[in-house]
Amino acid sequence: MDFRFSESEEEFRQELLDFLDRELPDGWGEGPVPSPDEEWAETLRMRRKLAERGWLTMHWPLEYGGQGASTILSLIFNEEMSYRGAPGRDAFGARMLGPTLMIYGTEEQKRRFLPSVARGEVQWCQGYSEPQSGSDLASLSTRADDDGDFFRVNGSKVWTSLAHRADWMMVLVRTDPDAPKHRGISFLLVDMKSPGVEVRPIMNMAGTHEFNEVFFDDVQVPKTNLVGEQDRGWYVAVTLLDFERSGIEYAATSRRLLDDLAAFVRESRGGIDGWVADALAERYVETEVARLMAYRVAWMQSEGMVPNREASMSKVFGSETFQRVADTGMKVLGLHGQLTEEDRWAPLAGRIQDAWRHSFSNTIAAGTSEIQRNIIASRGLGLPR
Amino acid sequence: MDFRFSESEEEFRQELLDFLDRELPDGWGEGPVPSPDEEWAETLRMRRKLAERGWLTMHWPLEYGGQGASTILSLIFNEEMSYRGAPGRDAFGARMLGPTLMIYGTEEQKRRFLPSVARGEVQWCQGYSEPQSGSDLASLSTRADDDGDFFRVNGSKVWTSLAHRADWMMVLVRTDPDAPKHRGISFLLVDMKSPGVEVRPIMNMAGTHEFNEVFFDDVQVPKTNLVGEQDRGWYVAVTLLDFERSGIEYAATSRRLLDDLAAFVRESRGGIDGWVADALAERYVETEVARLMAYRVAWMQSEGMVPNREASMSKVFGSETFQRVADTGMKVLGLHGQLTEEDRWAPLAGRIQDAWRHSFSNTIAAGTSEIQRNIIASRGLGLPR
Amino acid sequence: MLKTSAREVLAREFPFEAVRSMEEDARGYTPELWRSMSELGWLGLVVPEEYGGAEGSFLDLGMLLEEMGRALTPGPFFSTVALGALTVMDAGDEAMQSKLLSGIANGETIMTMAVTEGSGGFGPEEVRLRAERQGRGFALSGRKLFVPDAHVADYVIVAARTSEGADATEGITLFVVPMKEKGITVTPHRTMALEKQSRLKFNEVRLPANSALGTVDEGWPALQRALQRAATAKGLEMVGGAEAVLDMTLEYLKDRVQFGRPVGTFQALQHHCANMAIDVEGSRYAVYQAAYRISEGLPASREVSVAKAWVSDAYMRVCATAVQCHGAVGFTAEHNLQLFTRRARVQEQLYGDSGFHRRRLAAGLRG
Amino acid sequence: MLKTSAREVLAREFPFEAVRSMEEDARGYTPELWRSMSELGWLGLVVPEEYGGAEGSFLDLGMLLEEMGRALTPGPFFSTVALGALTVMDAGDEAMQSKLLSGIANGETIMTMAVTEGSGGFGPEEVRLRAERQGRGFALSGRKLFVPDAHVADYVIVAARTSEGADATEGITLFVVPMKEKGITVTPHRTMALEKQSRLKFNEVRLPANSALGTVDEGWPALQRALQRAATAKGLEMVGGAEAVLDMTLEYLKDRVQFGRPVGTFQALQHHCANMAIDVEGSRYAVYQAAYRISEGLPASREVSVAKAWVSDAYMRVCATAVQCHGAVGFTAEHNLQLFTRRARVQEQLYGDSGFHRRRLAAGLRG
Repeated sequence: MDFRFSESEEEFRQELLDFLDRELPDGWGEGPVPSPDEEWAETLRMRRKLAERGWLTMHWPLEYGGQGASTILSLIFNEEMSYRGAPGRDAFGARMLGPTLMIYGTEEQKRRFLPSVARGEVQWCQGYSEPQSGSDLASLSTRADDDGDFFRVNGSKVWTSLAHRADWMMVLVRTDPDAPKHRGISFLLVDMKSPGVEVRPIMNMAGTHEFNEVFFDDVQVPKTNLVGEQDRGWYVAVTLLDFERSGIEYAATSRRLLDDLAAFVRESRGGIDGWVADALAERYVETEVARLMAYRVAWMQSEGMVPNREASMSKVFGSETFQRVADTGMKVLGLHGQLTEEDRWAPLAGRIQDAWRHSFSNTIAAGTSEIQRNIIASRGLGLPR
Repeated sequence: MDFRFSESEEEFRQELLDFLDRELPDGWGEGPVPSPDEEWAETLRMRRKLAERGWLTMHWPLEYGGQGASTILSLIFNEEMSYRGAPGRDAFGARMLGPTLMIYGTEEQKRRFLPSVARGEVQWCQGYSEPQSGSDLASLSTRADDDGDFFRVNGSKVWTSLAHRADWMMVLVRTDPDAPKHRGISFLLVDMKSPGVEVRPIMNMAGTHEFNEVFFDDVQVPKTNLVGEQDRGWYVAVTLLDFERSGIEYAATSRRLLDDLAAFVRESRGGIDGWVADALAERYVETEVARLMAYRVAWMQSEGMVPNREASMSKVFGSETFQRVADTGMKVLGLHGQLTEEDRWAPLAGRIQDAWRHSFSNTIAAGTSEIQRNIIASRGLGLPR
Repeated sequence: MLKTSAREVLAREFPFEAVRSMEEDARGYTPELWRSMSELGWLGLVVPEEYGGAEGSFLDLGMLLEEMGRALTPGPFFSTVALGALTVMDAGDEAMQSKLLSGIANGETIMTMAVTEGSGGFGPEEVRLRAERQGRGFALSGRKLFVPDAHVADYVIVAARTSEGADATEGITLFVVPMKEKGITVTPHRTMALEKQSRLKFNEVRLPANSALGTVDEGWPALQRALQRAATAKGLEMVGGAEAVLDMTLEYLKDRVQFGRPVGTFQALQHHCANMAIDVEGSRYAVYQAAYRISEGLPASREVSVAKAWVSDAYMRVCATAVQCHGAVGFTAEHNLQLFTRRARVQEQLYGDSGFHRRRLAAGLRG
Repeated sequence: MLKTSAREVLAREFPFEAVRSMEEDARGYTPELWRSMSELGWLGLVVPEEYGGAEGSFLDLGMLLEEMGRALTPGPFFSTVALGALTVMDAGDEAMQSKLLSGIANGETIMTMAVTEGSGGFGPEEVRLRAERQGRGFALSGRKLFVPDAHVADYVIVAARTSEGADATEGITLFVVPMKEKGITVTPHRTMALEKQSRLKFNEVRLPANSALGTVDEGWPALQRALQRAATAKGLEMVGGAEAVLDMTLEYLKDRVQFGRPVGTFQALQHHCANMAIDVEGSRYAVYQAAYRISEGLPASREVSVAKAWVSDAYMRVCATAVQCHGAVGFTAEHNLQLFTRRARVQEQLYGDSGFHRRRLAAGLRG
């Protein structure tokens, strides 16, 4: 494994940093955490700028409107975007739907759906979890019944990020209720404007609207929107779970939070001493280790290896590191740490408490730490099931 | 729950402390950890003294040569003996065999075996674990075949503390190989001088001989040495596991180690500061919590309640606390911590590294932390199996 | 018995819906709630009989606080009783007691206490707000932060510096300040847990000589005792909260089915629960021990620091583990768990976090 | 490739039985072992070609050290090569190099380095042993502790204080001292891990002027680089050890049956192993990064501290978890696991433990 970036990689990083300095609103990431509406407006604006440079889908092959960028370039892109808290990336369209369609989509599907993603014009979301199917995803019960040229979809999805902003959704549905649970699932693309789709917000502990429930009441979906074979959708979904999960976002956001905290302590208390110094240094070591674990995953991919336990280890360690940094932040700030951005005396404009409140989801979303540790042990270390 | 001892309880504590001051060899517990032979000689000497005062079996009813002492007095006895590292107590005869015979023994067995225990004249040991049966104790395979007035025992036991010093052994054997695993086990008393009994030492990481393997080759055991009903020995053994497990030994030895460490740092470095102060204070809080958890168990017993999850919680927390204290000790002493008692510059005569090396067994012996947590969750908190 | 009946009453009269609506309420409680507490005898629980109270012990109050911690009961009960009444009873002369205690017991008087300033700490060095002698009285100038329920209080006990001594414990005086006094500005903080705390600014606030609670310049021992009671009382609330969180987690794990079996059968989650139970159990007895010693009038500084050092971190661990056991529902706004988690983070800091109390204990190890 | 062949050679020629017997041996290695290492080219691996070496990189040496950590290879390889040869190559002039390096490469010369004194630390303030100028040479008086393999060394590099500067980094000089010099007393320490370390006492030990390694009074930069290499090289051994411990644990859990199934099927033990794997993986890349930077001649102080801070604690966690996974056999003398566990505890401290390196990093955060 290399521990130095090539010259062209460093050049790209610098180009990206210059771009962010130029394009991000003044003081972005330094004031209060933006409201969801502000964040969304910036997301749309920045996404267009990223698309103009081809960066939104830089990791796609040239033929689909990408730049064929290496996983290392992609890692740098994600690292710097995450560190700056820069809006605009497209997790669902560019990083999930795109690669999936490239493998499983028909020519017609690729022509129809990929260009709008590359141009940053469409928001996708992902309908996997259901109220009764969380870690045990394959037990999902939203069903799609055959109705001639259409499927008729009934059921509901939950924890659907961005469903309230989305134009389209990738949905896992049950098309054969009698088959073993992994074998009767199909992968559909659903227009969120279809009659019968209803989105209800779920508020989280941080008081923001990030997740949704989505209800399907006799929603008609054309069969041309089926990706891959009918009843084989589980395998489409699993392929997709393995794309591009280096975990660098956890390392980069952890490091940013830590740098902000260290700067605040240094400026407001005249120095970093005693237990605070020890705690911050301990977190610093962890963020470095998290970064290296993410680099390792990307490096394996760039060498054509398939990360397996490495991706899960990076996810577990990175997400838990973010929690530890946020926890240390709350301890370091003491009673002032509880003040929200609405309070003018809030240190760092309340960003630490906001991060702490959001941090709980890190070890649950995208596979709980328990599920990840199961994967590391059984798939990764070969322990018997 | 009371948080103060009665006057008579405090008087007993003082009497015990005076006794220990008088009877323990000068500087006991302050120099190097005694060799096993030294320790054993002191054990025999102190055991006679304890027996003279009736303390060895103070928790036994008067009719069996005890003092009918409350569990609280017994707790105090164990706490102070542990804190001083005083030899002489009798875990196997006084605390395991005695109560078991009182419930399951015949009149003849009680008359035959209890008085010598109360007088401190006999050493018992316990043959439970086998090479293939550790946490899964009930899968044991040492068998006892019917042979007229005798059982004929074949097989082996492992991790048998004190087998090389013992006169007698409580052994779990399989008497019905065809029954379900918990239902074919019997509880036998075996004379260690019987032909066919062989004891082989197991050396541990600390370089001392504490455990043994014990082999049985056609050992004849009279049927009068069967405790309880044949094939019902599992239930005899289980009853026994629940006696007197407050966990106070873990709390008291942890506290002693911590006090020694704090005194050493104070004297050799002129004060306790910085990270060392924080670490020692953290350990201090834990030893206090461990002590309270053990008191809680004893208090429940003294009120006629049956501790269940409380005993397991005290065991887990106490044993892990001891490990944390020993670990902190090694960190605090730095490179000097590695010096053994044979090195004249060893801090605290090498006692910290000795404790650290022994500490690993705390979370394994007498039910691993994993087994204890299973018990807490299922038997204690009612989570489904 | 008080504990059981309190649990029933709280579940009935102050359900979680009320807790939620009070988070958004500027006042943070309803007059009906306060009246109920007065009628139940809770406000006078520890007040001497001569002032209309039940003369209960600190342990009696503790059992009630534990239940309130379990129910997250909103309102200025803690401030009025645990900070106000007990401090007046401990340090106030008869005149002061007769002025304040009856009103507390009958629900007319709301009190609080203001200690911490810039650093958010609770040591004697934290008291810098100046009280200058003016004639026979005093004038207070300075600010106090994070004062609970000050926005609705009638009186606030203010720790002020009346002289500079050789060390920070000397020269502290406690004053009982009517909140209607001129020169006091109350600015509510905006906090994560949405409990009500305020920033108080004192601008030459004039007080008569008899406003002092106890002897001028010698207020530290009384303040120290007040902070020990406060830390322990807060610890009791936290024990109740921690147990509630464990209970709701166990319920969830028994019901929730994944992979064809209750998720509570998975060993990883069982061990999470075992760890939570150990934290709850340890917290309970560490805090009970401190409460017992305070209740009996025994020296308690070591036991209080052990208790608050432990419960502060243990309760946070319990909440974090509970969220992990719940999965995604655990951090939704609609689930009650987040009400506890947000509060645990603030309670961790109140009257000293684990580091603060460990540093106190380390000073003892040094001795 | 070096890594694979080294693993095979070590497993064949230096099995664990040899490790065990060398623990009890006063010398700690056999001449045959040393000859083998010389013949394999390991002793000269990093030595320049002109002195009979292979001129390998620090990373090449690292791969070998990792395998030695995995095999617990006894003997003064680390001392001679990682402490001795590399420091002479870094700081010595041509005369010094030609005097020492050929002997190291061909197995005739054993070296070591003596830094730490009373506190067992590795900062510049630790260097207090005095070297007084005497004529054109020096006289050394003082003591050094925990000097690895000093009992068999031909030369020891001693960090001494030749003058007092404004700060502790000034006035340090490195000397190459022949161990046969009069006035040196070697007292072997008795240690838990049974690796060979000694206490050295210097009583007016006379050295000619050309004994200094580099410039007099300006030895700190070279010593600092030497300590960075030492911490990283030790970290590489630890990575090898940690992986060996994980591997033996996985094997055990796959084979051992309890409750009718391999214990490796229990989720609690699976998660223990996942945590061990995370610690091993994190350690590997943290240490590799430091080794890479040293190998490339890049500034590495931050990366070395990250690496040693992490691997020190991670390796101890791995060993402790491994013992727990093994149950009782894990702490028997006959099981190889305890060989690793005892060494891990000492390696944790060598060239700075996690706290030492965190304090270095914190100084950077302050900047």
